Amino acid sequence: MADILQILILGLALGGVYALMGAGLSLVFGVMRIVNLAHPSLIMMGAYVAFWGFRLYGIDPIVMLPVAMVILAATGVLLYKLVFEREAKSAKYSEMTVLLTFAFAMVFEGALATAFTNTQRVTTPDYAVDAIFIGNVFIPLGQLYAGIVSLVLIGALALYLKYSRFGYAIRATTQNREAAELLGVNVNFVGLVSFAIGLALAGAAGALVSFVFSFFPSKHWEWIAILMSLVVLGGMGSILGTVVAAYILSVVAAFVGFFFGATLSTLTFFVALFVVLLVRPQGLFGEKPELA
Amino acid sequence: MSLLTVKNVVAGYGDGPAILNGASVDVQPGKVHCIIGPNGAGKSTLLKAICGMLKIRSGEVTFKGESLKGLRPDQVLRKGICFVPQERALFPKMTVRENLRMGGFSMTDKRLLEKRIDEIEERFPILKERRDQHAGTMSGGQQQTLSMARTMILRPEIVMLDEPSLGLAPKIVQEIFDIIRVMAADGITILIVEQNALMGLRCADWGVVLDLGRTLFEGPAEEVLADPRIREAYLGAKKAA
Amino acid sequence: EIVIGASLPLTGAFSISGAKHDQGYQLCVDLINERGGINGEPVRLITSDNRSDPATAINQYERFINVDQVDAVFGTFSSRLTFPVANILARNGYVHPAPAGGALRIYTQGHQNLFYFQPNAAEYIGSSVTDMIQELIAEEDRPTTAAVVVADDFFANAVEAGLLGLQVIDPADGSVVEDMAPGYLAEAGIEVVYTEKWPEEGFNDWLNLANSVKRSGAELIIALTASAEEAVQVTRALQTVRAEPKMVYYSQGTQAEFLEGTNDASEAILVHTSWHAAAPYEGVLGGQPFSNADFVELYQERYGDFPDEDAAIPFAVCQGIEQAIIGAGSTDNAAMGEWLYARTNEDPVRTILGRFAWDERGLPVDKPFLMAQWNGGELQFVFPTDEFETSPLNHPKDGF
Amino acid sequence: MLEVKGLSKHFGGIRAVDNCSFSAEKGRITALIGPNGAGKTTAFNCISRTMTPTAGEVWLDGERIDHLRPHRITAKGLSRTFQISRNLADMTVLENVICQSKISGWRDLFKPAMSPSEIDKAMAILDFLGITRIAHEDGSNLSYGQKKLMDLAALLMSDPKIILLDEPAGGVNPTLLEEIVGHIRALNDKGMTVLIVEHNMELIMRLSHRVVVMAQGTVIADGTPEEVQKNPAVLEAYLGGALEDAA
Amino acid sequence: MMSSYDTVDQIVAARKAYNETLAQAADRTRVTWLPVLLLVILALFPLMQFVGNYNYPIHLVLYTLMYVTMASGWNILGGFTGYISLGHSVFFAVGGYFAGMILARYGVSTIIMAPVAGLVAGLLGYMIGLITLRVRGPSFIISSLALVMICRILFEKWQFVGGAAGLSLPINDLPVQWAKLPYYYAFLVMAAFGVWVAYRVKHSKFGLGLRAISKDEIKAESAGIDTRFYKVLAFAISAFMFGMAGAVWGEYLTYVRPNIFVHILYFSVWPALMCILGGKGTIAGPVVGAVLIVAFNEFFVATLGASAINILATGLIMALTLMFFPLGLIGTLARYRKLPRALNWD
Ligand SMILES: Nc1ncnc2c1ncn2[C@@H]1O[C@H](COP(=O)(O)OP(=O)(O)OP(=O)(O)O)[C@@H](O)[C@H]1O
Ligand SMILES: Nc1ncnc2c1ncn2[C@@H]1O[C@H](COP(=O)(O)OP(=O)(O)OP(=O)(O)O)[C@@H](O)[C@H]1O
Ligand SMILES: CC(C)C[C@H](N)C(=O)O
Ligand SMILES: [Mg+2]
Ligand SMILES: [Mg+2]
Repeated sequence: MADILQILILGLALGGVYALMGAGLSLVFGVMRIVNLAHPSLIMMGAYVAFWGFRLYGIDPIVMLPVAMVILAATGVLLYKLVFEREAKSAKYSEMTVLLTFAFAMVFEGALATAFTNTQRVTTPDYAVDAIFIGNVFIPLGQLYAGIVSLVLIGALALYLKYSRFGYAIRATTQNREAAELLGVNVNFVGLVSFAIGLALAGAAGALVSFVFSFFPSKHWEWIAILMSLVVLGGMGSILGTVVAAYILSVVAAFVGFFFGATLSTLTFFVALFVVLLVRPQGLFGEKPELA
Repeated sequence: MSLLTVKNVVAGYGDGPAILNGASVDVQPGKVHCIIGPNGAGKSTLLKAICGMLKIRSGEVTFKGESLKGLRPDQVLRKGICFVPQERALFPKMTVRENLRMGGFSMTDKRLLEKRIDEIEERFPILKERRDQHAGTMSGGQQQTLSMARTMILRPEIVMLDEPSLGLAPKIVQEIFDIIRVMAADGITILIVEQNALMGLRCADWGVVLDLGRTLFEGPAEEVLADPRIREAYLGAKKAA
Repeated sequence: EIVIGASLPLTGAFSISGAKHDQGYQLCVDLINERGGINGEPVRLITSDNRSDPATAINQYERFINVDQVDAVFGTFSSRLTFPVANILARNGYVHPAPAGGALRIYTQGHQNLFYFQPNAAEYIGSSVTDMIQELIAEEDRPTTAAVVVADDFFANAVEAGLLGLQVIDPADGSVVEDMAPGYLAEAGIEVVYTEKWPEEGFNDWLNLANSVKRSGAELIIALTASAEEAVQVTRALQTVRAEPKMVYYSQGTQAEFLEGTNDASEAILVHTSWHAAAPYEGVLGGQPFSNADFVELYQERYGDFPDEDAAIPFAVCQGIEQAIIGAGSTDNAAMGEWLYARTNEDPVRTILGRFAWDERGLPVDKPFLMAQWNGGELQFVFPTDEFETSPLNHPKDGF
Repeated sequence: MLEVKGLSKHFGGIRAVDNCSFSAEKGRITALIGPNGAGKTTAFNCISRTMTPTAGEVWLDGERIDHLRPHRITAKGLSRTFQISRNLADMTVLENVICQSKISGWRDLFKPAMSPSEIDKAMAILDFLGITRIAHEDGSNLSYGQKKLMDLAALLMSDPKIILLDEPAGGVNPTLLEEIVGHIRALNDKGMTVLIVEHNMELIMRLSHRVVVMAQGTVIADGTPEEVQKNPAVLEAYLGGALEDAA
Repeated sequence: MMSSYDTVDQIVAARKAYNETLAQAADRTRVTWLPVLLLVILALFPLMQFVGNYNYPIHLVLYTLMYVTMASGWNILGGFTGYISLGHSVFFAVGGYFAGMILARYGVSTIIMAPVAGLVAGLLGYMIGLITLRVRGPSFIISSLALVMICRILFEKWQFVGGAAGLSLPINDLPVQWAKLPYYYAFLVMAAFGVWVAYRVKHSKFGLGLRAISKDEIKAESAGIDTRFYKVLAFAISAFMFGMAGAVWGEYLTYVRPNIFVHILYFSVWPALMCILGGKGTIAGPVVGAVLIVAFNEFFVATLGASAINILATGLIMALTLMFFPLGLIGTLARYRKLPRALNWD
């Protein structure tokens, strides 16, 4: 019983991190129909911000989190202005952006690796290797903090989208870009801001990841497929779906790992994706497609 | 004095060929204007060019003496020109009330917005009845009512409607044109594009025939309606026997 | 001018070791040039980065051979990359000095040009661990149970095969390359209570793994990783779950980066190594004696850091090739290969890793691995005790 | 002859089509009318199986077809157009049309598509509809009405026995509409069964032999145009005061 | 009333003239001499071995030809049908493993087994397609990424084929100078076959159906096209090409291993990128793309080494091309009617 509880806790702990990693991706897809394959490499960038803050000045990664968010948001603004703003007008937009962001994933990877080498890094605040023990069940502190921060950020984002004026604009743009434009929403600005928010979330996720996982620039490939699975599973563009999928799958993966071995546990995400494609192609929270 | 002047506008999609080749329209305040023309003449294109969705390559669009060229749709809207496109421009997963609220997105005064919404709901009871229903699940006619009602929230000076009667049942078509008259009576200037040309022109004060990307005829609606050339070329009347 | 090519994993999963291999090769080549080159000819080293990717490594050796027309090559790092590279070097008849490619299967393919510059094949490493336990630890203090966790990597799997007594099979024809049964742990009377293998890429759930290791209650934790990076991950996870083993042995983790990533948690962790700064080996360079101590000194002078085995092994490779060229009198690779094969324990290749002579497979004869232990932030040499001076073994380990 | 029995299609709580039965007789023009949201398009979708019906049966010439995939139904001789014209961008009108030609068996699949015989047939149809001029124009660069005609041409390419037209007149210029009406009638004269959805009452009254009226997913009236016109339920639900106008 | 026309006939005439300016038939002259000439030149190229060491150029041409095979295959699914797969390395690996194991166990050359390996890959593609082709757009792309992950892990787990350590294959016993030639000619034949298949498919009814599917699946289905079968068949054909290429590549490399063969960048993304760079849906596009990408890569390797900067540069080139040549080189040039006739192979 303690075992089961323990695995559940470990699964949930990882789930929190994946949830935040996936949330930004989902937001950007939802609003802009960009499948941002560069998202994991941007998370990596956030992780490096936190890493160097810690390494050079001893700043705690959680304290560095806002800095990472700002830097990444700025990157987002730049990227949007230079690339996606003009891309948005192209006819093959959706599939074009997949390939384009793939290219940028390579650019960021190359840039990070050139700047920081491909040496594996991890920030080492004390809590990252600490845990709270309750009887013989433990809660890893690093992941607990990461999970809490992630929930706070996702919650704030959800509230913002639901109630703020700008949130309205974002939701409206998601549902009908042209109509929003005609009602006085500067859709380009909405795109810009949501892209920046999405990337800020990547920055935040990066700061948290920096002490939960070890990382090096080319590691983002390992994250891409996992995060993408979450987004499809949750239903493309549904942030809630992504978060729920992140938690469910992390827990399932933890159990699979425990009962069937580590190798199969990494398979969980992808096999789940295929099962979902078979039984519910639109994902947990997605819209049913027109043709059955 | 005309409220909105479109003069020799040339415009097209992307870097494709010019679709409009010198279209001109004079919009008089408080009147209903109806643009007719064959399919592919560029009627929708003209409205899109006015509201800033398309780049105007040459020619002039002036609103109260100010040029609208180069403005974004949201900026044109703020000037007081509202456009309801051919495909109903609703937010399908927002409720009716949220849709109305989006209509006033560019308003800063929240209380005024709520007041206007209440007024609109008074005038169109169906919207009050369905206020919490998702717009996407309403019937075509209801959706059209909603999108037109929504434009009235801003009290714009000009409303441009692209084929408001398209695909609507005869009973609803009647209602839609009634609403247009109501809006006009409220002092809103109206510019509609209609294929249901008979009804459109009957409802209008001023008629415009757009073809080949240009304005071919322009005049009081009754005159346009009565012109035998127009009747045959555009209104489907058999060759005068 | 003698041109030598080396493709190394400067980036990617093996970047730490790869970068140090680069330093080792470079330092050696520079020292040779300072000493007047080989047979009076200056040496030029071309290195390229294969991103830890085997296909890229193959392609880069193709380029060395056909485009750069190098006179000789140095091997690359890790079994994973060495295995495919061995084929192409064999086809082109180049002497293949391997700095890191311990898996037995590399040496059982019948290549005639292969020379391993580490003590022994990976399958046999486990014996150093159990020998040490039996020689240094009193009967009642010895660990009786073990948990073995392994990266799914060519090298790590090989070490695992030795420890657990598995069959090494060539999947090509299904033949048994070597049957390691019953395995060093079984021979030493240590019961394996938990095993787990994680995939080479995409594995993140270290805590779950560490938790299972802890739950198994094993007294000896063996973590076989292919890189120092993974060793850091395992250690941090074990620390988080507060595992309480008596003894911990890793297949990787001699590097300063390991210490940096783990800090106090490194205490009393055992790692096998091919090289140690304290080993009083005498080698040759540029025709003159060149001792291990010289290497440590010159390395520090050049790079500022203290060297580790990942810099020392390639240095030895370079020494070996130098001696082969001198011995053969030219860069005729066939002659160099013959000369190297002719080495015996009495007339060996002399390097900072000690003496090398090879059997017909290309594996060194009579060279046991060294065991080292992290104590107080320092990697101490603890076993074997018969050859050189050692530090005392810190046992039992006081948990994490 | 097409027969729909007890057809239902529900979207969550919305009963778009609810236990609806009607039929289209061979060689005649049957009109399906009704207020917006009555479920006409949904019924079409269920018949041509681009949507899976919740319940009910569809029979074509004594054969049940509601379990078949759409292309099989097309192969059985039932073709349809879409209310919102679906055209294939980046393909010429000719390709759009030929794309719809029948394919029989494996070997046919790898035969050249634009064979002279196919092109001749397609051009003949385009000629019949008077749009040969745009044969090489990109399918997406057409005006609304031309798209409707192209749809009709593509429809004919598959030699259908019965065609389902969803608002062929919507958004079409009145002059062009006259042409379309002429074409539909000509087809019917050649023995083709037609089921048509339209809001243009004047056209319906002129064209159809029989009118089925739907409201809220069910059939509320069924009869000749004259009968239906007088039906008070239809007047109430659908026509309002519009009839005098059309007359 | 203002007006420029007096009678209806004038209006009708004017409209007719206006419409005629819009419609113009596309330029449909294709070129066959260039591909044939290329084929001849490439067939004779290895004779250069008599005058010097051209091993590396031969390697490069061989490498390019392999990519032509794959990119042409990818084109059938990604270019004609509009399903962007970033997971075709799976079929490359399946072909490689299948033929590799047969070579290792029974000594049958992969060159002979290549078509069989292709069929195995194609069959697997057919079955996978039945699942993944149920979704389209971004979901499909992501499912293809997941496919790569699953396949890699399964191969790593499968000890019979060597697990993570992989499978080493025997070296042929030709002299170094000629050792590459069997593979060179094998890839030459496969590349020519790939281009020919793409051409045939494009002009068949099947190809027209695929193009319809890529534009609007519902429309295609109700036009009487068995979309599910067409899509899956396209998937299988493209998988076939990858399987064949993988088979021979395994023997050429003498090493088959999950991480080499299921490599997402080299064998999934590159073929896709080549196709898109050259021009999706065109016949010459994949060929042009393959030549360009291999050349770029070689240039970077030669100037920058295979370092991180190389990745950066590749990414940048890819991004710039996508931004400025969204239809690929062939597609964009054709769009602006600047395509040299020699490159119109359609
Ligand atoms: N998005 C677009 N891209 C390129 N060309 C377009 C686009 N939309 C319309 N066109 C072209 O512009 C021309 C005019 O189209 P427009 O929609 O303005 O016609 P319209 O007068 O509104 O016709 P209808 O009555 O059928 O709606 C047509 O020839 C059409 O092919
Ligand atoms: N995909 C869908 N999801 C949910 N509801 C739907 C969907 N499609 C149609 N509906 C609903 O089903 C009902 C019937 O719609 P349908 O399009 O069949 O009407 P119609 O008779 O064709 O109307 P119109 O004359 O306006 O075209 C409407 O209430 C509509 O909102
Ligand atoms: C550093 C080493 C011990 C590596 C090992 N020789 C290998 O084959 O991968
Ligand atoms: Mg229009
Ligand atoms: Mg309908």
